Amino acid sequence: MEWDWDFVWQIMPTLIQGVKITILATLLGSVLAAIVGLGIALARRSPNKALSRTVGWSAEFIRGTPLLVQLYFIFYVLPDIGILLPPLVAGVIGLGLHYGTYTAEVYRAGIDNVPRGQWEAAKACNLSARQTWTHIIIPQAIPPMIPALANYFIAMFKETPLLSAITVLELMNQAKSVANTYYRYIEPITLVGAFFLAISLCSVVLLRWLERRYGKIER
Amino acid sequence: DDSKLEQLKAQGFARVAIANEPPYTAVAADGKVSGAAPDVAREIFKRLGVGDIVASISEYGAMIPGLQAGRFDVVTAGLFMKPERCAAVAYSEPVLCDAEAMLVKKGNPKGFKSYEDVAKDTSATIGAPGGGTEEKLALNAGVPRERVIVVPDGQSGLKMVQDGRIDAYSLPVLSINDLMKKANDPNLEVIAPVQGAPVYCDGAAFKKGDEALRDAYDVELAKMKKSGEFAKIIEPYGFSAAAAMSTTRDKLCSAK
Amino acid sequence: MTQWSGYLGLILQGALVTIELTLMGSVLALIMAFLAGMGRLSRFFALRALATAYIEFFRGTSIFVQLFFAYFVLPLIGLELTPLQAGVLALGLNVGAYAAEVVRGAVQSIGREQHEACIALNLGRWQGLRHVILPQAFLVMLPTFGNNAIELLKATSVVSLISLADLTFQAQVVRAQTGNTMVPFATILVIYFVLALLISWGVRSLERRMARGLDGVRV
Amino acid sequence: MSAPIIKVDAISKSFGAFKVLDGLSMQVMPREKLALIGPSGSGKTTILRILMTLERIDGGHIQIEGEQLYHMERNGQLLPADERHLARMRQKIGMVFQLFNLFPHKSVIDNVTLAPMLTKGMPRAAAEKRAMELLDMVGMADKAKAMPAQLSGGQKQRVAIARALALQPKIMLFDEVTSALDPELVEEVLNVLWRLCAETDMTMLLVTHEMGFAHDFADRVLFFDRGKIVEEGKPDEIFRNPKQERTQGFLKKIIAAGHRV
Amino acid sequence: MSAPIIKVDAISKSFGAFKVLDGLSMQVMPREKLALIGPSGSGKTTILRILMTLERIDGGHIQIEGEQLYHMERNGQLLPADERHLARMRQKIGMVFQLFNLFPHKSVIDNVTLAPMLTKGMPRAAAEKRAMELLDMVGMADKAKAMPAQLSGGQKQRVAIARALALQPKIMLFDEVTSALDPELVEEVLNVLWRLCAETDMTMLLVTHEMGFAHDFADRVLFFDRGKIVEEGKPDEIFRNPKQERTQGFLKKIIAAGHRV
Ligand SMILES: Nc1ncnc2c1ncn2[C@@H]1O[C@H](COP(=O)(O)OP(=O)(O)OP(=O)(O)O)[C@@H](O)[C@H]1O
Ligand SMILES: Nc1ncnc2c1ncn2[C@@H]1O[C@H](COP(=O)(O)OP(=O)(O)OP(=O)(O)O)[C@@H](O)[C@H]1O
Ligand SMILES: [Mg+2]
Ligand SMILES: [Mg+2]
Repeated sequence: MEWDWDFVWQIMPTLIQGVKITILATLLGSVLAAIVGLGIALARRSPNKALSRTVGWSAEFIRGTPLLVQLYFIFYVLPDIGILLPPLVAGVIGLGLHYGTYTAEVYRAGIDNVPRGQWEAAKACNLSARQTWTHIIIPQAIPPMIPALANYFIAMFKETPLLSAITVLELMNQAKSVANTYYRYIEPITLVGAFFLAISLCSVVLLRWLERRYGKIER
Repeated sequence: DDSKLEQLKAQGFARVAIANEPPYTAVAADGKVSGAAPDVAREIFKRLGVGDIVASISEYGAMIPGLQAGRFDVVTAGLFMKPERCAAVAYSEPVLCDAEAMLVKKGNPKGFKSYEDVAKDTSATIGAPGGGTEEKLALNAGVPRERVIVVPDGQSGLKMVQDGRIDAYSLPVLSINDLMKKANDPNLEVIAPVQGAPVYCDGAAFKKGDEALRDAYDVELAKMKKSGEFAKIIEPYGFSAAAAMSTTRDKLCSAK
Repeated sequence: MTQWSGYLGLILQGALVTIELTLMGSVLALIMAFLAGMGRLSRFFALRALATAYIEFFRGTSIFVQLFFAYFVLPLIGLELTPLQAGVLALGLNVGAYAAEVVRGAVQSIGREQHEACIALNLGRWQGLRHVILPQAFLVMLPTFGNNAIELLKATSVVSLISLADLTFQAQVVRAQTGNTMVPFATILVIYFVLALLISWGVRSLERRMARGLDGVRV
Repeated sequence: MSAPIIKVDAISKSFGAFKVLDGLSMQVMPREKLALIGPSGSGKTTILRILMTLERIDGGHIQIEGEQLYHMERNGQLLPADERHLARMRQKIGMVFQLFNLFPHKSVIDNVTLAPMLTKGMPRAAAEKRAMELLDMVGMADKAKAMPAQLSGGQKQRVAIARALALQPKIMLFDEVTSALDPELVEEVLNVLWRLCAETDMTMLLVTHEMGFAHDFADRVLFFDRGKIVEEGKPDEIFRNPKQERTQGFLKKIIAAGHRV
Repeated sequence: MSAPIIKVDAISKSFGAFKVLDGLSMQVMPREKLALIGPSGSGKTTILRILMTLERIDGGHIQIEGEQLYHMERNGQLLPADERHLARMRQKIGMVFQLFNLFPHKSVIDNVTLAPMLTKGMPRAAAEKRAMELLDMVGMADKAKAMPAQLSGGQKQRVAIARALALQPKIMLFDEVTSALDPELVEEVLNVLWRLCAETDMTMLLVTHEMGFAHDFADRVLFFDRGKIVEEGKPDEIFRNPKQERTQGFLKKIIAAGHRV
């Protein structure tokens, strides 16, 4: 099969439609994952054993099972108990929950990486628990997390093709649909690959910059 | 040039792509593949001297590329003959014929009779398999792309109608009937056949260049049609042998 | 009445395919990880460039694109693979690219002082690597390798998209044949989770075995 | 004679199965300068951390200025102290750590003003004025705007001392405040301690391996070994004329290692 | 008079824009014990690391036993040394690091036998026999099977010395081998150095802040400042009667910080 540039230009507008949905799903998923992760991280630190265990195991479960199957579940099984979500919403929730279990680990590590000496110095300065969190721990914990969080959001971006399984017309789904219409696979799939590669290479640059800017805290 | 057939004979089996769509295909609890399409193929290959078929379930969209990429020797999956497809693959004579149907909520609340009706109702959505006949029929009838939802499989389509995510789900009549039978849901209704949609027939699809094999296949198929064995295989699944025998590949492939 | 026991057998067959894919994919990933990870640390520019290109390409393009490429496009250029081979190839190369960075990071995390001790003892480059650096680095890699293996396990679910009869695919088949969504998907979620637990348990016990003596218990 | 400002009564403390302090008692008078010496692992740091309420005790009692530290009286009963009680008691005590523990994301002056502003509600202007006085005293006024990462170890430690002083504690605890420093930098910090000793009337407890400094600085020396006070007395007695064999052995080794006494 | 075993000729070394060594020259005689002292950052560690070929030099020449270290002669031309030449030259030199740098995943005896077995192809039995002798010499024979993590700092450093000795170098470099140790543990290691000094005829270069030890141990003392040798001489001359102002200032500070000279 020969590469056909005319065909490329012909399908470009359709693929760009898909790109828009892909980016939208990633952005919304990232916001949700950031919030869900914080919730999980805080719940796991809770002195309430029942809460921290339940959340802990649920997070382990979500992290140990494929996103694809979770998406099927959210989209096709939840309606049985009366929860009917539009495809994009279901997809965003799936992405947010799944990646929330990863960002939770980032939050945990970020907080744990603040040296014990900082907690103790705060105590020796007689700061209250809240003051210690807001003035000492959080400001030191957040910056090193930023590159790690960004990393997961980029990974999420690359998993958006899974949403095609629940009828979201993102990039991969558009490409397959184009391919099915014209019986040509090379161009659409290669374009999708090139698009992902381009975004990833840009994000490598972005990540390096984030790492330089926030990765290390000088002591 | 019989080299392809000789090669299949030598390896003892043919690789067949099928769809995950009863009654064209059925997978029994023990994993054994049956259904109208594979049963016909199995019988014909046996007569050609190829002992068995190895069936692999595939998405509709992946069948023709898979055939072109040499992943399968033949596709027998209810892949209906249409001019564009005839250009992409080498079809046998017709095997399974079916009209199009739609699955809707009980009482057909939006009053669909044809794909054009779906196009006219600007709030209506219709589900269909990606790359399948129904998707193209809907698009050709003027339903805009964003209202044609690509649904991965029949169960998902059924579920989406039940849940009100789409207003109609379109598949061949027998496939819809099979879905209905399994769902056993009194709140659903089947519209069949869809007005204005032609009756389609599938054939075994071979790779371009394997016409010799296709011709040998056709010879055996014609013999079986004549002897009545053909009807014996497909009619239990609900398909009509007469429909298949009343038309030809050439007719279907040249239809507009 | 539905013959659940029969369909369960079908799902277990899928589990076998999933396990097979995970194992073979992990082996390929491990080999690629060491080749590319050490390649990135090489003195030779060509090796470094090659390794970097491999890593960035496979981390950059989505696993879906790689899978579709291996399955549909490679045969067009004359490289024909069975679905299983295509799946193992795509999964192994993809996860291997991530794990290569783990190898590089772990080797670099072994302090410069260990390299210097090797030089001071006149060990050759390869001797130092083989006897001093890699044994220590491997312990650092292990936990992340465990995570990579779980990622690979989860990623096997997408091979259902190229008609490989893995767990997810068999669940789809059972769903189509029985008309029931909940049962097959719930079953495979549990199976995936159990497999993930097995992997992390295995890696943890391996880690414990290897770390023996490295913790500072004075005798 | 006045009442002791610190009264430690038969306290014990274990980490897991390991008993670090076992029925330790001691008293410290107001304005006293106390040096705690002893081999590694003998519990010196632990007793300071307990006084700073960084660890809990397993048994015994501690009183600061006649008030219970880890307990509070309610209706004549002694209950374990709650966080509010501890916070109030902590106002009397300040601590300087071996590794400084400055807040790396705050400038030198912000390190010093943070606690007075947050815990005492001091207005920024007043807090900064006071902070500059303290930084001046430790010789760090010109680095007020610097970030901790830009300072040498000795400079960091001097800022840490200023930070602890900003809360005007009555008791100051110093845990090996020079042992993480390069030999040349030790002097800077010891000089600040000398000034503090001369200019304020704080009670000071100092853990150190600098025997010469301990000798000149302290009113009284406690020699710790395995969680017990083995010997105590005036510096001259302990250093020139130790009575216990354990003390003698320890001092001999330290001297052999090249430290001046 | 015999020829010098080490001859350093006008070498220079920069890190980025920062010139650490600038035209440094020095000579060391066989069997000489040399102490390198000087303030932090003056380049003492750097010169040892250069001799161990852990850093490259930017200019100048070094000869070990009359042979070029960083260069090799080919057809009368001096070319930069390749890895093979460096490996051969390294056989003459051993180094002990401030932080021991033991291999944490190998037992004590494996740490000592690894290099002889790999670089000299010594059979295991012979290597172990020799290792046990060395471990015995440093008083660590009973810990041969222990892992490094189970040892105290002083014990680790003694193993590190045995490990370096196992290759039988002619020149041994010691970089602040006691400064990471607790004061009580310093003595163990210094004792081993004393024995080495008395029992072998190795040439030894020693960077240290233990002035008392340097005084007693060294045949000659070099005082470094900013990458230059500011003053050199017999220990008595340098410590009792330094001529240079910089040396005087340095020694005064060290003494004030509590170190015995
Ligand atoms: N958090 C802890 N968990 C377990 N053991 C501890 C902990 N903190 C201290 N220890 C142990 O308690 C003992 C006393 O420790 P402490 O730090 O008080 O000694 P020290 O006298 O300050 O010694 P050094 O001079 O080395 O600082 C040591 O054996 C130490 O290992
Ligand atoms: N790898 C490096 N990169 C940049 N600068 C370096 C490097 N190694 C050493 N330096 C600088 O070179 C100078 C000399 O360092 P060197 O370690 O030789 O000093 P030193 O005399 O051993 O000091 P110390 O007593 O603190 O160990 C220092 O200013 C140091 O910061
Ligand atoms: Mg301590
Ligand atoms: Mg040094």
